[in-house]
Amino acid sequence: MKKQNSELRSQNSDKKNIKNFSAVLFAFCFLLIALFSGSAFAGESSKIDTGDTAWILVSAALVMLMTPGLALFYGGMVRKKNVLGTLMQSFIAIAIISLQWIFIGYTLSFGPDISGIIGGLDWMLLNDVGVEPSSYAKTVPHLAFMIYQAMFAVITPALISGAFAERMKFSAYVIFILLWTTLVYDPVCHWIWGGGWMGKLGVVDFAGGLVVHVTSGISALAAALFIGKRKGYLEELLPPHNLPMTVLGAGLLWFGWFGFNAGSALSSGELSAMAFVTTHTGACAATVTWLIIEWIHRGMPTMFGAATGAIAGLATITPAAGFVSPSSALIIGIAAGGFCYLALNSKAKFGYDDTLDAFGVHGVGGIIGTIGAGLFASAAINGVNGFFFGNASQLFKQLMAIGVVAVYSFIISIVIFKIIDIVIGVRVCEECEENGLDIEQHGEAGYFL
Amino acid sequence: MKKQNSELRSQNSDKKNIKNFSAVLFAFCFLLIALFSGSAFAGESSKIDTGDTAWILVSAALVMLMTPGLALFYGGMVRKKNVLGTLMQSFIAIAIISLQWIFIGYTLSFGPDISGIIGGLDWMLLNDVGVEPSSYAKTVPHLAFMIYQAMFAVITPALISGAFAERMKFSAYVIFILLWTTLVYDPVCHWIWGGGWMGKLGVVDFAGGLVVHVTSGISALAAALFIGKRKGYLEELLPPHNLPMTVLGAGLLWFGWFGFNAGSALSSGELSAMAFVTTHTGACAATVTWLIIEWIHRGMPTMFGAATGAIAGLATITPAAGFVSPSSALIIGIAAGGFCYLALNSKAKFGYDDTLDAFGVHGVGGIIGTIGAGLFASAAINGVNGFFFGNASQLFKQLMAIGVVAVYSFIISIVIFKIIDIVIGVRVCEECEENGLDIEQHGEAGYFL
Amino acid sequence: MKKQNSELRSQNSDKKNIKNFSAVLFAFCFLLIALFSGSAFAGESSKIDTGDTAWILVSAALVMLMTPGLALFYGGMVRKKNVLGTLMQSFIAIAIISLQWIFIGYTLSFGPDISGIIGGLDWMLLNDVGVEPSSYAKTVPHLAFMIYQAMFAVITPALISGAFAERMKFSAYVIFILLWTTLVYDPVCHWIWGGGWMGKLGVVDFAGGLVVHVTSGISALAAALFIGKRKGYLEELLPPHNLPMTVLGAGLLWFGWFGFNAGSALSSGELSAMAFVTTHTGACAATVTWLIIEWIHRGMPTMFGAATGAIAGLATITPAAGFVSPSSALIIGIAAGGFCYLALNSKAKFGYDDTLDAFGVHGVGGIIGTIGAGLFASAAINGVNGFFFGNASQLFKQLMAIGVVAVYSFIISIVIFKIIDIVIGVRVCEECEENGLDIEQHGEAGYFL
Amino acid sequence: MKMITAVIKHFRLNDVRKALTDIGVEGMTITEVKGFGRQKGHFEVYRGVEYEVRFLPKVKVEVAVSDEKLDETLSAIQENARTGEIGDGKIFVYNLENVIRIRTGEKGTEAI
Amino acid sequence: MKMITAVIKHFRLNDVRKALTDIGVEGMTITEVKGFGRQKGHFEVYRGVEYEVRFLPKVKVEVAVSDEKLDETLSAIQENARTGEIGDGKIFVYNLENVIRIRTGEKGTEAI
Amino acid sequence: MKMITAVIKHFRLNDVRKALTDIGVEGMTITEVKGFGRQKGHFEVYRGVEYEVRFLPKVKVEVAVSDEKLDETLSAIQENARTGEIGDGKIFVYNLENVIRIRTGEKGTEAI
Ligand SMILES: Nc1ncnc2c1ncn2[C@@H]1O[C@H](COP(=O)(O)OP(=O)(O)O)[C@@H](O)[C@H]1O
Ligand SMILES: Nc1ncnc2c1ncn2[C@@H]1O[C@H](COP(=O)(O)OP(=O)(O)O)[C@@H](O)[C@H]1O
Ligand SMILES: Nc1ncnc2c1ncn2[C@@H]1O[C@H](COP(=O)(O)OP(=O)(O)O)[C@@H](O)[C@H]1O
Repeated sequence: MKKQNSELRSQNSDKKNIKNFSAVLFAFCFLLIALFSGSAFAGESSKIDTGDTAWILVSAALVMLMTPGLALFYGGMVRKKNVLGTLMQSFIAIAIISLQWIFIGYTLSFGPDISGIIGGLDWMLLNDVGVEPSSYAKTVPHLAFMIYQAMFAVITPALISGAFAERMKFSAYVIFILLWTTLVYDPVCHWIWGGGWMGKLGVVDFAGGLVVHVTSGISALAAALFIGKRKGYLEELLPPHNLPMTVLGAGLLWFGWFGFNAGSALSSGELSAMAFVTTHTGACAATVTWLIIEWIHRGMPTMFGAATGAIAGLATITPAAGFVSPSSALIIGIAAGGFCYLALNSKAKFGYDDTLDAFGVHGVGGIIGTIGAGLFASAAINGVNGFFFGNASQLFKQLMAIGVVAVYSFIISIVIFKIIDIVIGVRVCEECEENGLDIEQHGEAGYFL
Repeated sequence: MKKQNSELRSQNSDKKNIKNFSAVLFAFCFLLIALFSGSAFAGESSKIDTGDTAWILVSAALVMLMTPGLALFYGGMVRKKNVLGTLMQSFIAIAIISLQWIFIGYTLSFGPDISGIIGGLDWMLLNDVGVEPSSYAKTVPHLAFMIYQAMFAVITPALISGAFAERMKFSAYVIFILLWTTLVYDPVCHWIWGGGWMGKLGVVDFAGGLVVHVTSGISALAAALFIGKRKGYLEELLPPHNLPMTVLGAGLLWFGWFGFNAGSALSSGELSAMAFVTTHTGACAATVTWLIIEWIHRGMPTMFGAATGAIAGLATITPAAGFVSPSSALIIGIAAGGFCYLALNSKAKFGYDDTLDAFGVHGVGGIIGTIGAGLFASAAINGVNGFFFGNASQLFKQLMAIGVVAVYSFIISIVIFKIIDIVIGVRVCEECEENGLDIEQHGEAGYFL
Repeated sequence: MKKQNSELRSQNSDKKNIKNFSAVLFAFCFLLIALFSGSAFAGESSKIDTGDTAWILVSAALVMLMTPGLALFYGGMVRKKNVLGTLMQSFIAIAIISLQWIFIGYTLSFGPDISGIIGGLDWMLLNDVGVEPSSYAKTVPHLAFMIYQAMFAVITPALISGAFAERMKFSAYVIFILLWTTLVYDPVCHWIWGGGWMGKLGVVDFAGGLVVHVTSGISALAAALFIGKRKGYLEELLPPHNLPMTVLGAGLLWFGWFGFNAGSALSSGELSAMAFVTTHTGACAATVTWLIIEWIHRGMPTMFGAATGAIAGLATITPAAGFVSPSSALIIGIAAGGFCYLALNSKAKFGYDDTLDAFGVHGVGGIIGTIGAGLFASAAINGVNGFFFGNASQLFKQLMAIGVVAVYSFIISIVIFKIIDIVIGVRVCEECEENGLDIEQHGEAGYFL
Repeated sequence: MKMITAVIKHFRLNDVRKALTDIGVEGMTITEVKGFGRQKGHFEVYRGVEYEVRFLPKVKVEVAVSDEKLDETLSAIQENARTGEIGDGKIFVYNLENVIRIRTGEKGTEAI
Repeated sequence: MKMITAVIKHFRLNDVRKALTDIGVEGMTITEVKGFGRQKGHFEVYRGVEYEVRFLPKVKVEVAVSDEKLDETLSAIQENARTGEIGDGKIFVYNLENVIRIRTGEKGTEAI
Repeated sequence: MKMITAVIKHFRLNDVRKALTDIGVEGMTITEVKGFGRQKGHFEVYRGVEYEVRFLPKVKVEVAVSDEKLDETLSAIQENARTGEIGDGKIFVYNLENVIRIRTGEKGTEAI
């Protein structure tokens, strides 16, 4: 650390570095503008609906807010010395993954389909992505759909960060989320929503149970196993340093989730209203279920439990939100509360350290919800019937999809981790872990209170 | 406490409990789905307006956010040892009251009228509440209206929690809000908005001065009187532990209040714009008034005063928001600042401990605002004239309504408290109060800073 | 301080003051209502679009939330003893400037033009500002446009408060923002958006690069120079007391900025979608750029840097948001990150104490962005071409506008400061600075943790 | 002169302070501390793992007194800090070689 | 009786506490402090200005022991607080004139 | 060896620290405390009730010194902590029986 510091100082003096750097950046910019700008934004389209567009834009803003919400949700749960490092992992995802999305992620996910596997590169750097509506959402500007989807791509890798909180190198994290989004999120998103093979097969995922929660949750498990436990795990008290911050984060996540789920209707009307209601119902049912179980099991219901239960409910209802009725959402929410509670409380037994329960909440929730959609989907709501409405095959499709996405996410995540570990190492040094990420990775302290 | 703990531990080992519990839950679920689902969500309606629906859904999300906002607003004002207990009181209201609303609250409030007194049970568990518009809001899905109203039902009992902060048992609280919502909120809501006798009589309440603020404020007074003072009240400094959290809460409340008031237009257009403007005007006027008075009276304007004044203004303008002009809103806001300041600063004289001034702000504000609507309503805005526009009778209607709602809320609240007190006790033990709700009621600590 | 306190106490006893005060307030109210109400809110207009209106109202709420967001962003950066004083500066701006806007600001800014210099007083106290659409936004109620613009007027002076944080008298601050808004913001707003000479000349400013950021940023520089350095500046560690609060503030600002920029389309459709995308792109590019430079320059990327970079990107893209393509926004964002980083890191060399870098971020950002609009505007997006699209004159117009607005803002700010300083003094006493604004100016403490 | 240091429960602080003021003690210094002792902690559950919290919040009161005042002060503290339950805390007495009032430079008993 | 006051690194606290409990020490009091010493601080950059932070977070452990227990306790602390790097901290030993258990009024060694 | 404990005003800390470093003191330990004394508090109003806040934030500086350094250190602190107003704080001097440097095991004056 000290050595590192003095090295920096030597760079400090060498101020020319920055100037050169700026020069290069500028050259690059002019290239960019020369190549890409101005071509895609031409016509006016008369099919655009102002209400639908307003709803999608609001939803995009709401989903964007979820990532700062997640930052706070996670940030409150770590120890004081890691709060900025943890906030940073979410915050940086907004910036980096949004750019990845604009450069390449959007076209890989939603670009013209190549054999059901991946999107073509036609829409790189938003080439041809303009203000006319796309086939994905026929009444809103294509760019609105693009940016709405960007927010999903942003929060997904940030969710994983809960698994390796308090011990991962920032540099490794940045590389990880870039690779992971490109190799896991973008393809899976394409398979299901971008015209890929799963979507064609009839797998349903309303707002990202598979695309967002199963991918991130299973990768979180891989990450927790790969990176190993924190020093002191299960021996010392490693308490959340600021639970009110976590509650605030949960509140913002819940608020934003209306954009996440009801926004996924991609229009403002019957379906968005239905998804809004099922989302809220699922979240409430999971919260109450969690607290009841906790009360029976531990003797006291906790604020932490309420917040976690709410997020579990929201994650779980996500894939089903626009396919099921409110009463089905109630059942899915109850299941979410029960199974995620079980997952959290069994973790200690298995001994892995999924620090902030990214797997226990999003992995388990995503799976339950995807199954839930297969069970409770009703054609009266959105054209698809599930098991309980006489269509057993839907359930099998959902199960197959869970299996494929889980295995794929797990393997690719481990491979990415392995490579990064070999090249630069994923875990901070032992002393760094003790001093905390804030000082060691960012040279800052969270509080001077 | 220690005994209780060891009891739990014995239950801990008995893990079968949970499994049985899950089994029962599941059986219950399948029953539910068999009974209710799938029937109500059939047709498409062409009358739905995308802009109106977007506005109602956004408003529902905004009002939902108010309850976490309230949690923070209140949570910052209590002592550190009670922060989670206080956050929990608001947070749990979201989950529990939303479910109550879905099961029975909505139909009691807005279901087919029975003699002007209460809604029938026809819409229990959202039976027949589908995506077609209802008579309440003709251009948005019925479910959207339902969930929007749910958020009002949620925040109302949470407001009361300010009165008995730092000393109420969590179990008693949960029972209290369930009973209170069913016995006070739902009927009063029906009387005024659900086709009941007050509405028919011509009592006006745009966004809940009576339904939300008078009910909760008066019940808060009842609660404060019933539960008694905190240990140390008026003797020791019982300071707010985190005023920035309170300011954040005030900010989120103000933000959400646009959904509360302007959303109550139930459409997006002239009336929503008007209500938006009057809401903001009222809040600003009350804030400035509060600070001026405080500056004169105490010598310094406080951040706490600004935040409280803003909420007082928002609460007060609520019933009048869509009936009065911006200049009337200005006057109502000034009155809000003055009267609520007076209420807060007289409290010590009367000696009751309305800890976070739920009565002083919401009770007094709700009354002033309801009178304000009776004075300043203008038919040019929304079809109803008040006293100053030549219709004295409106004022009398408003006064009568305040009287009836206040007396009703007060009595029923006391009765509910009395019953709960007999059965399980409403107040924590003295030592628990000293150790704080967080440790004693939830087994957690808010901060490890 | 002690003397002041006892003086107050004598006023305390004299409770009649308040009663008299209330009486006067009331008399004033009745006057108000007699004079102004009821006239302006008559007709219904059929041209109103529900989607556009929903979008503007949501945007107004989002921009309103930015000011509490700014309060937290700034509040987290000051020392603990000044947190409430800093929050207060933003919070009070909401209340006071909104009233100023309603009384006189709106009509000065947007009222019927007088020689291109200022708006006439025709719309004082919202006279004639009703629910029919105005010429500014043809599909939304005039009042909606008015309140949306009010939120811009509110946040602008609050931005300046970063420059003199931790050392300005509250009374002086209140007078400052009232005068500044009336003498700087309102005229400049009129020149550019209200039909004034700059707008007529063809200067473009989509969402306030000149109107908001250049005015506030340059005035911040003036303020920092006028008021002088904090005690201990550059000698002692004067650290941010709560960076997570700053991150939360940045998150809320980012969220609200979608309303700020995309809302400035004043309709919901192609242009709002485009502005939304460029806004997000600019913010992300600036964040990443900032972190890369910081990493190279200091050896570690900081959470503070990420948050500051994001705000710099958002401020910078503001004037260009609805005129440029996403790839241009990328370049503008990169420039924002680079130049604002430079500004922050050169500050120490110049030795002035722009405490929270209101000039470094908003001044520099506003200038870069206004130039950016002049360079990258493309007629394909919004009818105006910039330098790179063959219209060099646009760049000169932009440069001229920057010069005029900067000089005007600087001079008037200094004059206002000078006058206030003579009359009541702008800076707190040395001991007050040491004890902190919270205790000295507001009689409160931020935390009891 | 003696320095009396008492580790007590938070909610007794107010009474202790009053009692001390009553017997003419004019100053004291308070510190937030955590105590570990015979008093059992409570259990807190975080993320599905249950921990016994043994470090309990206490408050440390430091009072410098002249030798004559020692006994009186000790009993004032003991009586008012006492609840009779485990965890009431301890009083430690040190010899104080000197006391200086910074403002005036007074030394010894004058300075207390 | 002696009062042992040790200023140590946070992450050694747990081991120190265990070691003390093992040798029969039944109580201790912990305070969050900031230490300034030979140990170099680190650099923190705020708003473009770099500061060296020299006050480092440490934890102070106070343990009252009988004279007999003194040496044993000192070595228990020293061994467990030691990492071998600058900044490990210091142990201070004071004479304790009296100890009183507030709950029972016991005095002297009984009260520890 | 002596332990000097000074309770001072926050904003004097920086000067005190510099003065101590100048005279060759190499270490010190700082604690946030609240002081109650002759200094009047200020009034804070919360929820319409006015309270006089009498516990004021102070900072406690602990410096162990050899006997020879005692006087020099005392005057360095006194001069730099002094503002001349009530509430400047107090300095307490204790005898220190032993000091141990944890890292090396050095004892006594060596260890300071
Ligand atoms: N040997 C000791 N040295 C320092 N502090 C002690 C010691 N023993 C107890 N304490 C302090 O006294 C507090 C109360 O002690 P405890 O044993 O819990 O109860 P009691 O004082 O009633 O016997 C502890 O929390 C701790 O702060
Ligand atoms: N003279 C002193 N008086 C009081 N505390 C001291 C003194 N010297 C050191 N300390 C405390 O001991 C800690 C460690 O001291 P330091 O000189 O950094 O390392 P080491 O103990 O390894 O020599 C310091 O952070 C400080 O809290
Ligand atoms: N008898 C005492 N024992 C312990 N600390 C004391 C005592 N008297 C004063 N102090 C500490 O010294 C501080 C300053 O004392 P005070 O009486 O306010 O002013 P002054 O030191 O100028 O006489 C107090 O805030 C308190 O922390």
